[in-house]
Amino acid sequence: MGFVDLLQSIIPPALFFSAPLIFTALGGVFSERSGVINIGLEGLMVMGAFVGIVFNLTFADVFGSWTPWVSIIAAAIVSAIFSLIHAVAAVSFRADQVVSGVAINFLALGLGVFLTKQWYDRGQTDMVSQQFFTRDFSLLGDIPIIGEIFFQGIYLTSYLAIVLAFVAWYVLYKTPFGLRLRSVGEHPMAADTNGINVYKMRYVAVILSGALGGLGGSVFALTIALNFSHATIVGQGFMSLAAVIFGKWHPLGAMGAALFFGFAQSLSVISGGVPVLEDVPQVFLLIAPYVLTILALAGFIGRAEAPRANGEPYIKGTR
Amino acid sequence: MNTNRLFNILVPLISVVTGLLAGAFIMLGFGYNPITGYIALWNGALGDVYYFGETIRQVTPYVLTGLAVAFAFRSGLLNIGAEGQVIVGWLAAVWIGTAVEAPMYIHLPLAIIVAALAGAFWGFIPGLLKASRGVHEVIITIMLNYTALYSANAVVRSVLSDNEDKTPDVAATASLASEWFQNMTYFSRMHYGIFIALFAAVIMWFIIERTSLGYELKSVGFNEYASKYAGMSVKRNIILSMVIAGAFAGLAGAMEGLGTFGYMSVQSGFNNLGFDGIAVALLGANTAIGVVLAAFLFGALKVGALNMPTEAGVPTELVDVIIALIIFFVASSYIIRWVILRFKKEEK
Amino acid sequence: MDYVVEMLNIRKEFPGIVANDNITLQVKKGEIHALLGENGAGKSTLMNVLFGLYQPEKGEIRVNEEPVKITDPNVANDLGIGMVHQHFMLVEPFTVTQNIILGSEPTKFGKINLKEAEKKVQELSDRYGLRVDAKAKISDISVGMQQRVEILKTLYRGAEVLIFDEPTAVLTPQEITELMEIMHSLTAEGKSIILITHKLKEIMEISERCTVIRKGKGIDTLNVADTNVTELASLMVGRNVSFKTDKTPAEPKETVLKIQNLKVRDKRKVDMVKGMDLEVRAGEIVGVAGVDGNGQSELVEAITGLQKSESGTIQFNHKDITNLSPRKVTESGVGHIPQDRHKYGLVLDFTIGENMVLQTYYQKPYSKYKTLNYKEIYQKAEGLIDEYDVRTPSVYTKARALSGGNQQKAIIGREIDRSPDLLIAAQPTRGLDVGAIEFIHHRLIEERDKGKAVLLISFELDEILDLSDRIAVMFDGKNVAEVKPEETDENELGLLMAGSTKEKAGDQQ
Amino acid sequence: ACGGSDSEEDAGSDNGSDNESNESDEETPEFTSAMVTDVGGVDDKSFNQSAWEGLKAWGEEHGLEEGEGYDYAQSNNDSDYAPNLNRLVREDYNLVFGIGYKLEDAISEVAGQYSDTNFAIVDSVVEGDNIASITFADHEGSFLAGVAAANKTNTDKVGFVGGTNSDLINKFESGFVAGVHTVNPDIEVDVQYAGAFDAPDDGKLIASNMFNNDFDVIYHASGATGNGVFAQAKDIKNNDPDREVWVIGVDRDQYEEGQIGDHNVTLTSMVKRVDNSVQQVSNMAMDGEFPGGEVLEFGVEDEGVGLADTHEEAYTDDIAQAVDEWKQKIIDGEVEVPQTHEELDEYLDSL
Ligand SMILES: Nc1ncnc2c1ncn2[C@@H]1O[C@H](COP(=O)(O)OP(=O)(O)OP(=O)(O)O)[C@@H](O)[C@H]1O
Ligand SMILES: Nc1ncnc2c1ncn2[C@@H]1O[C@H](COP(=O)(O)OP(=O)(O)OP(=O)(O)O)[C@@H](O)[C@H]1O
Ligand SMILES: [Mg+2]
Ligand SMILES: [Mg+2]
Repeated sequence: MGFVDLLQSIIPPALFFSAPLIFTALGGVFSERSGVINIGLEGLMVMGAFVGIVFNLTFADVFGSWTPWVSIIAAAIVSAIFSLIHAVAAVSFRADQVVSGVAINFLALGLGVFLTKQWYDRGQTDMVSQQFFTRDFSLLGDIPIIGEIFFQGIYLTSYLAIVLAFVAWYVLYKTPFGLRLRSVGEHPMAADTNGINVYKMRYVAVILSGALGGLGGSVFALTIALNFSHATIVGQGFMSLAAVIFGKWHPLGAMGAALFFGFAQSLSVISGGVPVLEDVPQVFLLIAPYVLTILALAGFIGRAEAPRANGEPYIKGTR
Repeated sequence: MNTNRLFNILVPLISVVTGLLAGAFIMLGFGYNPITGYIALWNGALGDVYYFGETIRQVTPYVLTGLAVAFAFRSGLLNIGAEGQVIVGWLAAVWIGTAVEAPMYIHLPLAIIVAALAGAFWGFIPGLLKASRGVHEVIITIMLNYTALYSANAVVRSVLSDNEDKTPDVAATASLASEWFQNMTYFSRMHYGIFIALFAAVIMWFIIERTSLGYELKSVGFNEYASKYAGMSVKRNIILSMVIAGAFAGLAGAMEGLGTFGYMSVQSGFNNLGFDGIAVALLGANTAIGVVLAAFLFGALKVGALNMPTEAGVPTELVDVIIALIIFFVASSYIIRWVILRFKKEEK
Repeated sequence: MDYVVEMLNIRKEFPGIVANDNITLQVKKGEIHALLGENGAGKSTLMNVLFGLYQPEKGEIRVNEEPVKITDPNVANDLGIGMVHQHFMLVEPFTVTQNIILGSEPTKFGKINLKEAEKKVQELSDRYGLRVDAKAKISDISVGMQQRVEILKTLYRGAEVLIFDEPTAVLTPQEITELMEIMHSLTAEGKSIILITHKLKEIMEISERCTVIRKGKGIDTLNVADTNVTELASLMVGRNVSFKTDKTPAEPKETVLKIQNLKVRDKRKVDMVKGMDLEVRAGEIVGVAGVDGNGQSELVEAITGLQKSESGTIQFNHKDITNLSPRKVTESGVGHIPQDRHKYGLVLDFTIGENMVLQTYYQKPYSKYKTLNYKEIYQKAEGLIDEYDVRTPSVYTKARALSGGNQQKAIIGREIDRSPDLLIAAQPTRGLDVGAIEFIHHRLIEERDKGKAVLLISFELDEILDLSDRIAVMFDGKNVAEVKPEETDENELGLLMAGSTKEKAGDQQ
Repeated sequence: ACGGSDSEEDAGSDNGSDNESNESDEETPEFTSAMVTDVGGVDDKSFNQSAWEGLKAWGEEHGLEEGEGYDYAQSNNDSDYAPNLNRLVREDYNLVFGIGYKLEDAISEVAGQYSDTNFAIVDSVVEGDNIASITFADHEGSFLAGVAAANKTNTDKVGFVGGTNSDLINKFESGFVAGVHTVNPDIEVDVQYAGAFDAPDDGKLIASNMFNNDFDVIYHASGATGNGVFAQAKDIKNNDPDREVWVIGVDRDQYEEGQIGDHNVTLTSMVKRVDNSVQQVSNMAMDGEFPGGEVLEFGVEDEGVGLADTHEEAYTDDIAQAVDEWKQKIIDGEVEVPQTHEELDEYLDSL
């Protein structure tokens, strides 16, 4: 296989694998930047996948080929509402945020499968008829080499994810909203004395993470799994969380990390055709993303500092 | 002092009751009879000695993973990695159980100890990285969970078996299975491991509450600067804490490998013993006794749930929802305390 | 007379305690009004009420004669009330400008207009002579500048009334002088200031009127011109207080601590101690005077093993203890009252009892075969809290629940009780009221009289002058001068601390 | 619930006396049968579902009621198998099926404990006088799938996607490769294992790579991982309806999964009639002819495995004819379909 062919068989799959991780990781960035740890990303993705699929199955006739788009919006909205539970627990009830996140994971999966059984009378749904499809981008796709690699057979959602990462960066670092959100995660009392409503900011951030997690889950379901069951989302949320930390709580960093994971995953599957990798036992390629992440954290970005107030409930009037 | 102790008992209790109530409302909402549902749950968990035995069988690893999370928690570390530590412990136990030939008094302890060591090693990695490089233990343990899962699968398939989905059974000399328990409980898989789990709980209590090591671990958990000032080695304590936590989880793996199953099979995903351990630790307020009680509750819920579809038509997932809600309520203990205080005030 | 701010009969309760009980505070336009009271008297609480952080149970607040409800800091800002908090409210990874505009950011098409904001901040800073770099990161600037950023924050929001909660506790003498000038320039522009401080001298020096509160109750409001330090102090504590610490001349004996050509870097790998020499002998108190950031913290950390030194030697009782671990240093007989009691001094979530054995828990009788003996531990703690007058409900109370003064007394008790040959006391009285200060000073002198060596590091020149038998001035990581307290004064010390040589400093006298 | 102390004896007798008194107005069925699913559940659109359909059909055939005469217990976890089997035994079912090879240990253990109850395991062989082992000639069916694939491919490149690289799935692989090469030894066969049965993302990645490299027919034996294979094929079809990409489904007719607009990418499916086998064994047991200790292999001969012909347009008469030809040869014993890698190598050498 030539190098370009190789890239062409690795990069488009890497992009579609990464997109759900990017969405979800951005959600994680918002939440953690505001000081709320979100281990519940996995659960938010589960909820997103569940809603995305159920909505798609129910309204495929109504929305036609727009169904997947409407479905991911619906999933984002419902997951945002669902994430309120985490917000209430973590922000208002001063719960241990990690634990509340773990509970979110249990709850989403329990509810998702429970409701699937109620509504479909079995443990998994049918396959959707209106999924996302890849497309070739007419002009860009014609560019030699680059066009083939980056603009042919790509999901629009992959680009949406990347664009959203830049939007998130802009919002967090260039707008008053972003400045306030970050201040709440670093020093909530300082923000409070500056007249910023810490609780409101944190609620908004967690709800955003719900919406983005919902997007991630539903995009995964509607591009890859095409149905919902207990095994639809298995670990993608945790991968996203890893991307958040690997990416140093920065939207573009998180995106980079998610792309890296996608690349590693893609490589591990495609390896069969790659001369050097052909003889490597598959297990090494399977664990490569995780081991590489560990090594990277240990070697290069060990000093990554979490937002200072991350994980601490803010209690008005104490320091 | 007294009110504090009262809260420590009341909060989990209220959480459990509220969680079960919420479960009842959900059942009502979907047209099930909650009473029938809970009777089915009860019967399936404690209805007769067989189910009781199965419940204890489930409680056994829960106690150990609960301890694994709670122990690390006490020194300020979040051990999300019990999941992976269980897997490597399980693998190690089965490895020794199948590969070594020795009389029982050597074989069984050896298998158990090696499982604990394997888990300890899996805890050592994040501990070391946290101590020496300041890397957040949560992310490392998550990564190690997947590493353990895939590696163990590969080992099971290509080292411990001849390209099969499971290993051979461990030798009888390395088995925790107890004919005595089985006869008593009509062939439940309850095994001697429960004694190991309870003993481990005593060990945790003793270390944390009674030893200078426990004092150091707690101190480091609360304030590493002050601990350093006081002459403690923060790094050593972080590593030690993760190592001991990992050993507990590794033991949980041994319970599965030498007790419940007697072999290890290729696993398509996590068995959730580690994640459930977080719930157990939390409900148990990260204390040894609390962990034992919480493990019992969750074990009973999980085993009893299996009986709900057959006897009451309720999907088993309802129990997952209930467990999730219980975790929420315990985590949000602040609000429960607040409510209790309000009631107390009004009484006066 | 016009009052800009009036707080009438304010009552504020916390669970189990009345922090403010019927307090009245009236501030005139253009005045500096001091608020005085012991630790825990309720000063911060009262100011937090005024600033909208707490809601009072009873009472009325008027601003410019109008009754107002200050429901949150936004309202306070709108009313022209700004607060410079005791603990700075600054977001460290942000720049000065970002901190100042936070919450009221100028925007252009939804984007923060940082350029314009920086310009405005710089202008404001220049106008009041605050000398702040608008683009610097908070984590990179000195404590003094951080405080000026806090002041800028209030000015940026158009504050007419500024509250300063213990602004001088963290400042060097020079910075304090500067702050006072800034305060004057503020009042000159018609702004009013409420100043909380424990330093009576400062009150006498700068404020027009003073309101004293004690145990949550308002005691009196006086014209500063008509009163004196002694009266203020006795109003505040409810009894007479002596200021001059009585002590006999020192009788220094053999050398206990000998530091030679020590070099230490801080955590960011910047040289902080650059060739320090220092000797402390048994039976004397050596005070290290110096402006914050001249290497004092690193010096203490190097002696106690918390920080590795690059070169040089530290000898203790004729043994080399350079780069030993904190435990080894402690065991060899060094006691350390750390500068930051919350960070280093205590494990706030441990009980008082557990905190009392923080360095000795592993030794007999507290531990045997690595097993703790809680009976012994709490017995010991009981003894210490009695002896050192630590006011706490019990030894089983979490350290967190104690007031700053009592926490400090607990630490001092613990350190002195181990009867170390060398006691290092870093900022031992920071933020404490006069009663507590008096107690702690007595204890330090007692140690000296028992023949122990005491190394005192303080930014408070009064304290240095009062306690020390010998003063070492630390500037730019070196011991630049050694003087006798009776042969010098604040002025000369201040100049030495700012880098003048002894000769020059003497000339200027 | 069951009484504790005498339940062991209860288990064997056809109807315990206390049962009768409890449900006096209902007639207790003479013979009852139940099954325990593996973690897939009775609605997995596959194996467990097929088994349950068979059991239901059997129940209806004999006028039994669900929950009385026939029932199932769902497993959520590997550790649930034994308690579920136990539960059903203790509810006095005469015959208990374990669906899937994952239950082999549990069946072996529980069957040893309750020697008076009959057990059957699907897709595995477990020894024991009261155990019937039901297996399928997956290799034979896969061989036919290979024949179909070889006849369909335009590029002379076909792919195989397996779940885990285990003996069971090797059987599928070997049969398939043998079938393809029997038709045309020059066809390239790419064999990939996803490593899991529930990794649609990996399935999709593998399929994407295969289709990119001009492989145009993929046979998957990988459970839910195959969903990813279908997803990728459908995506290609959607973008370019003229392009020929095909998926061969497994276990049951996966025609539905292949539907994309007006097109369908499912060429055929290798169907295993678990339902028939369950029904058949239940009837045998009911008639007192329980094949305890025996291994029943359901092959192409007795329609236990075969190809689905739902997609007539794609699964042309020519293909059907070729498949039928080879099917006959298998039945006649003219070809011995390889089941392992070693046998495959031998077989290919003999071609
Ligand atoms: N958030 C709070 N919750 C409960 N009690 C509080 C709280 N804040 C202050 N208190 C109590 O209110 C009283 C007054 O505290 P405050 O902080 O106002 O004192 P202060 O005069 O500012 O003391 P200091 O000089 O030490 O700063 C103290 O007894 C304290 O225990
Ligand atoms: N959440 C709280 N609950 C109870 N008491 C509190 C709380 N927060 C603060 N306090 C009390 O408020 C009082 C003053 O607190 P603060 O921390 O300001 O003390 P301080 O003397 O000013 O200490 P320092 O200035 O050295 O930090 C203390 O008595 C402390 O116990
Ligand atoms: Mg105060
Ligand atoms: Mg104070």
